Amino acid sequence: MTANEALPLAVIASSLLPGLAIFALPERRVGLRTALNLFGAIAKLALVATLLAGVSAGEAYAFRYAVLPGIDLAFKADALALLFITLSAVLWLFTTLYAIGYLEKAPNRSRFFGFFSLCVTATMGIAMAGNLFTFFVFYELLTLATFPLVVHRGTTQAMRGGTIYLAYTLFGGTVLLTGIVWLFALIGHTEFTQGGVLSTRADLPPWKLQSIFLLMILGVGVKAALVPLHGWLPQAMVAPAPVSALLHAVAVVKAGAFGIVRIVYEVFGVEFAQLLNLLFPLALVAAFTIVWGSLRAAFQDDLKKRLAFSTVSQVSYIVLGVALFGPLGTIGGLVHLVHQGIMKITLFFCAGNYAETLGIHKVSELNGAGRRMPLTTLAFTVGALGMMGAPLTAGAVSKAWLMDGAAAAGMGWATGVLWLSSLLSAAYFLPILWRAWLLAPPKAWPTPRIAPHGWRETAWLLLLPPLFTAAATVAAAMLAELSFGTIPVTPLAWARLIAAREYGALNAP
Amino acid sequence: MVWLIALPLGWASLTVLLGPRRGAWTAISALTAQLWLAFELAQTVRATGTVRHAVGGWGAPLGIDLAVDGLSAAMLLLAQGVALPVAIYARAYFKVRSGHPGGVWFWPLLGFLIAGLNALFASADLFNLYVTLELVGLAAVALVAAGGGAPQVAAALRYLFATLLGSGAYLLGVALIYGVYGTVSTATLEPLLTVEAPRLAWIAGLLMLSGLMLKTALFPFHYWLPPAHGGAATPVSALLSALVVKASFYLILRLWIGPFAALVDRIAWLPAVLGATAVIWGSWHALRAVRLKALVAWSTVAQIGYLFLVFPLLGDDRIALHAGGMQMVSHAFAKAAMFTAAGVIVHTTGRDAVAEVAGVASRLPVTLFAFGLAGMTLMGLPPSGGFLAKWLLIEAALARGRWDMVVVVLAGGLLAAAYTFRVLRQAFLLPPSGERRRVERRPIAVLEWTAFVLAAASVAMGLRGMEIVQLLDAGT
Amino acid sequence: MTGGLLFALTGVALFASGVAGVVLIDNLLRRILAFNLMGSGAFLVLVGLAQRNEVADPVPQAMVLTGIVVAVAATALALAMTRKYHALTGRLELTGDDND
Amino acid sequence: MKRLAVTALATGFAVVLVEAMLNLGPAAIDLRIPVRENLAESGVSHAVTAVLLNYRGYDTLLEVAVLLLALVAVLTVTDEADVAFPHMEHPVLQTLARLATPLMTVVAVYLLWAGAFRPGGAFQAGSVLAAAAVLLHLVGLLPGWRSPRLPLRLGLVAGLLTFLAVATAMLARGALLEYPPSMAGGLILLIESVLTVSLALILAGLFLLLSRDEGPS
Amino acid sequence: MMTFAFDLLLALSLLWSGWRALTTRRLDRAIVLFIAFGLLMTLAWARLAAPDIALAEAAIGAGLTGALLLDAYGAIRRRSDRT
Repeated sequence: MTANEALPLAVIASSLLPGLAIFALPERRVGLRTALNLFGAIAKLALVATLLAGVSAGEAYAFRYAVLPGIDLAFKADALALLFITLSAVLWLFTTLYAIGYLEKAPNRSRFFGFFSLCVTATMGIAMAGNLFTFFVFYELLTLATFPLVVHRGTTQAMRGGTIYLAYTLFGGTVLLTGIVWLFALIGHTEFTQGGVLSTRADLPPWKLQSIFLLMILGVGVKAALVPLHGWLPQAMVAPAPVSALLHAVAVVKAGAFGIVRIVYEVFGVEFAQLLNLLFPLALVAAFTIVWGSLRAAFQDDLKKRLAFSTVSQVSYIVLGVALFGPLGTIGGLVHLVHQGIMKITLFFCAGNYAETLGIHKVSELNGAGRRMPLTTLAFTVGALGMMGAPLTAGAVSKAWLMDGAAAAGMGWATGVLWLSSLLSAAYFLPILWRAWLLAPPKAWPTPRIAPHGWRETAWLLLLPPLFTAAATVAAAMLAELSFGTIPVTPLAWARLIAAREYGALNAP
Repeated sequence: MVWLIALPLGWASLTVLLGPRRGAWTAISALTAQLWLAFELAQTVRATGTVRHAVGGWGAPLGIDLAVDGLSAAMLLLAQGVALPVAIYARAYFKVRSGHPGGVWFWPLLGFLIAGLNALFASADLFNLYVTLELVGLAAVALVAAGGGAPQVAAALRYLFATLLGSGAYLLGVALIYGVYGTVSTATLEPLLTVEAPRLAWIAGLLMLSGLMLKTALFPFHYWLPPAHGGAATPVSALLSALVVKASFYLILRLWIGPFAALVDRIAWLPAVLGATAVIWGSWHALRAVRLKALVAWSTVAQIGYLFLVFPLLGDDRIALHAGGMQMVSHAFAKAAMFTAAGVIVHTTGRDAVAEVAGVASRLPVTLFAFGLAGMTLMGLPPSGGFLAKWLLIEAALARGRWDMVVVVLAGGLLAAAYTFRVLRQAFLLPPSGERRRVERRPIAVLEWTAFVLAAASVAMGLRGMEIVQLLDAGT
Repeated sequence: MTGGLLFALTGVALFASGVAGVVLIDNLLRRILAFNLMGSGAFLVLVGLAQRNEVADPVPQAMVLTGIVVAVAATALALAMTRKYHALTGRLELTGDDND
Repeated sequence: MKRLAVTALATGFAVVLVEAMLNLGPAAIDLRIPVRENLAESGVSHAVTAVLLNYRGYDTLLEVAVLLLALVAVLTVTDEADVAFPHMEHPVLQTLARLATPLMTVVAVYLLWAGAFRPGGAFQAGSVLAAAAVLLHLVGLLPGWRSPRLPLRLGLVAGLLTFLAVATAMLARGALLEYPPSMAGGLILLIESVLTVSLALILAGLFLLLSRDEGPS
Repeated sequence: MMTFAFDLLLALSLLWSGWRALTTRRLDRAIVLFIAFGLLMTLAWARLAAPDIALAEAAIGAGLTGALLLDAYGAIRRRSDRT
């Protein structure tokens, strides 16, 4: 096995092995468990860095293992995979730190961190899947590994959320499987290839390909929370804050979105998908989801639920970007995959801080929170502004590219949708900021748990992660064009690299 | 190969000699040797094709032939592979429950059961197969009855009459076959049994197959299974669900693709329809079962249904056969794991109602993990062996445009998920206050980990699919 | 019509009535009788059909010897369980309630 | 309703089967010829015994296993009850039984020895011995069994173990149970004699074990 | 011809005794009928030129099985009487 084969496996192992070790650990071995977690997270970052350098230099990292005749477990760390891997690896580190602080002295932490690592492993697998078979394996693994996290609190309410979550995702998985096996039966393999495997198979009856596309999109659409398959996401908010942060801002929903990207670009091929008239309906669904999610968000009083619906809306930016035929849209969608992750995780961290520190769960309880917790609220503000697409935030960058893409693709209406969603997100975020900064705090907070120490308004490990991610949100916009020599370091630069490779000749502006 | 039959016969009689409640280590060490033998045999079969042995040196049709091809080798490997962990489990199980009547003569009965299974998988002679069937059947019944209580004895009686009826029909079939052709050697019969076969041969085939279906508890012949498997002592339930029903199914498959291949095409839809019904019916009852072990037993009824879906799909591309083999192997391990895990839960909490396993997640993590992994295989979720079986089954169905079967398979998977998570979500719930003070037995590591090993094996199948398929294809 | 064939036919009838008995009769002892009839029927078919041309055939005869012994073993076990069941419940019929 | 359906089915099945039997040609293979031809090497001159212990000896091996299994099964099911009391204390019957027993033993030995060249053999001999034991029990001269002690257990398994030992010993020079023609007769006789004892004990045991789980009559 | 008539008679009585063993009301009678059936089987085996089976059937089929059945019947009746 060469180094180029070993690296993808190492990336998987760097979270899988610590995870398994943690399961075996007795509850009280806090120190060792923390060490394992951090070691895994940092090791993974190091590996990812190597991969980034290699891939931008044109290296190919791939590994195959035959499971059945004609069916391989295949991993490939290409540019697209790395976009997702890097995002998850970085945010995993932050979330781990956050979770350590958040779950201090909580029961069943071994179980929690064990499954947490499994989720990240699954995410890595999804990102590096070299064919639909592998993709499906890890896609379902993600479902299974998240369930115990969603129901971690063990309350009947948590159980209800978990059950709904399972019902949706398992159903989605079944539909997806049908599509995959059907495709396999048609063409005898399920490989992902640059430009799409089907683009060369115009001989196949279109209706079959169209129904396969439908099945697959339905399958991954559940996790991507496309309306009307989004029902599970708000329910899953019963999970502890770190879970909502990483899984429902990054891992799970992004797995769905990422799946759509792979299916459109590397199974069907974007031109071929356009040829089969598959992109326009997809764009419509995405647009509808964007608007619907924003609308529902505006009417939620529960803070996490509001964020959840905002996620529903924001994730579809990615889908929309993919569905906009043309490199600009692609860049917009891909870059949003990263930007939305950073911004949304910030918001969830902050929501968690409000809940942990002051016991605030509802928007209506946020009055004056800014005075008690200025830093958290600052971070929240940055994230919220980003979501609205305000200038100097990552949100602005992705939105700009998306709009250009829409224009280039001659889909003017999409631009309208984006504007509308910006207004709506303003409508549901600004009141929060207004309450938090400008209104007078109540005489007593709901259930204050953590007392302030000077300017440190809450526990270290709760405070630092959101500040980092908030900073990243701004940085991603300021330094959008930055790159070290040939190695693109910002999400945008990387997205352009991918787009350039996907659309081959015509190089992205 | 011969030793795989002689050895268990030997240690079975030896444990009789040793006396009541003795012989655990004899059995375990012998089973270890057998596992190694089976492994060696599988290697040989993969390398050199079918291994034959003419008992008495006469050779068919005068004598009895043993023949082990890929399928048989896989089953032999499976039998030893499941039996060894279960034996280790049983030793600990009957040690902590020294009063359990099932433990008195458990080891000899186990020995005869394994001997019967191995003899069955190796035999190529219809009448000899009848004797092995009886050996397996009576041993299984005795193991169930050993439970001692009225429910167990009642279940055992039901089981006994079912299995006797089954083997009776099989025997009559053999009698007719001998009457028509004057031989009972499968190898000799294969060329003789053509489409022009006299009607008596057809009737014989139907008799044998339906008798075996009764023994396999295919819907609607499943009535005897849930009480028997759900009521017996845990190690017994594991063995029965994992191996005994598989034995008669193996024989059906063997006859179907062997001697009766020419006759069965036009009735292939029948087992499939029954199988589909079994999938739905079994899952439905599993969803409604009150007792944990009853749930697992009903799930066996459903999973058996899957096996029978393969018959209309059997063809030159051996996908359906692979699916059947994969399903047999992974379900055997998964179901053994599930029963053993359930046994641990029942033993430690002292409750056996599904509604009462709340809080197990934090008290028996290993066991619950085992249960979950086994569940993965039953649901057919990746990366388990059950998933590969499901995949192959769907692939085979699509290859023949049988969308109805695809739907059944997928629906069955979702139902399996439903009843597995019925247990898991209960387990994750916080126990109601006061539960903590309930008197409980201490969990025993051996029990927990044997269950886990079995479950892990059922999942690992998913990564060793290649080897299994190659083995199944060997010697054909 | 030869004697062998005649007994084979008798065997069929016995088998059929035996099966009907096992399925229909609730009394366990009687069910055991029915099972034995079934077995004898099958044995008669085995030998009778093989000897339909009136020439003794040792192979099925040996098989039947084996079969008889197996049958008595099964009968003994069945009786043992029936007696245990009666001792425990005082009943000779299986009722539905001990079913899950 | 069910009764009617089942009866109808059974009858219909029987009719179809009978009809199919009535027009049936000759069998493709006739095993009588090879049985006769190989009788010389089989070690016995009586065809049935040859089939039973040589050609298809493997069946018989498993069959003995089934019997032993049945005994163990009965042991598991019948719990440790007291020894049954003799049913009747009838002096005349007892003397009769006393006379009958040696006679039956002789018959058994004859059957065993005759098996080699004419009807008879281990099973018949064993069952006659067993019948004698049952008789003795019925007239109250032989008590029912407790769970068997070591010597008895030895007697029970001796048959199977010997058979198995001989069978596997043959692996050294060929297939399982492949007797060298010269020794076949001796080996078969050895197996049969041990079998006779074990079978007698097992068959008797089936009865003596079962007849114990009842209190005084 | 004569022999065939005998066979026919034997077959019929086999069927009759077997049938009665299943249907007769009293259990003890049924068992006795079954033993009779066993003895008739012995005859049948003899007619089928199968003396070995005849011996075995007499000793095991009719003898031992019959004894087992009677014994079981007796035990069960006694127990029912006691309770």
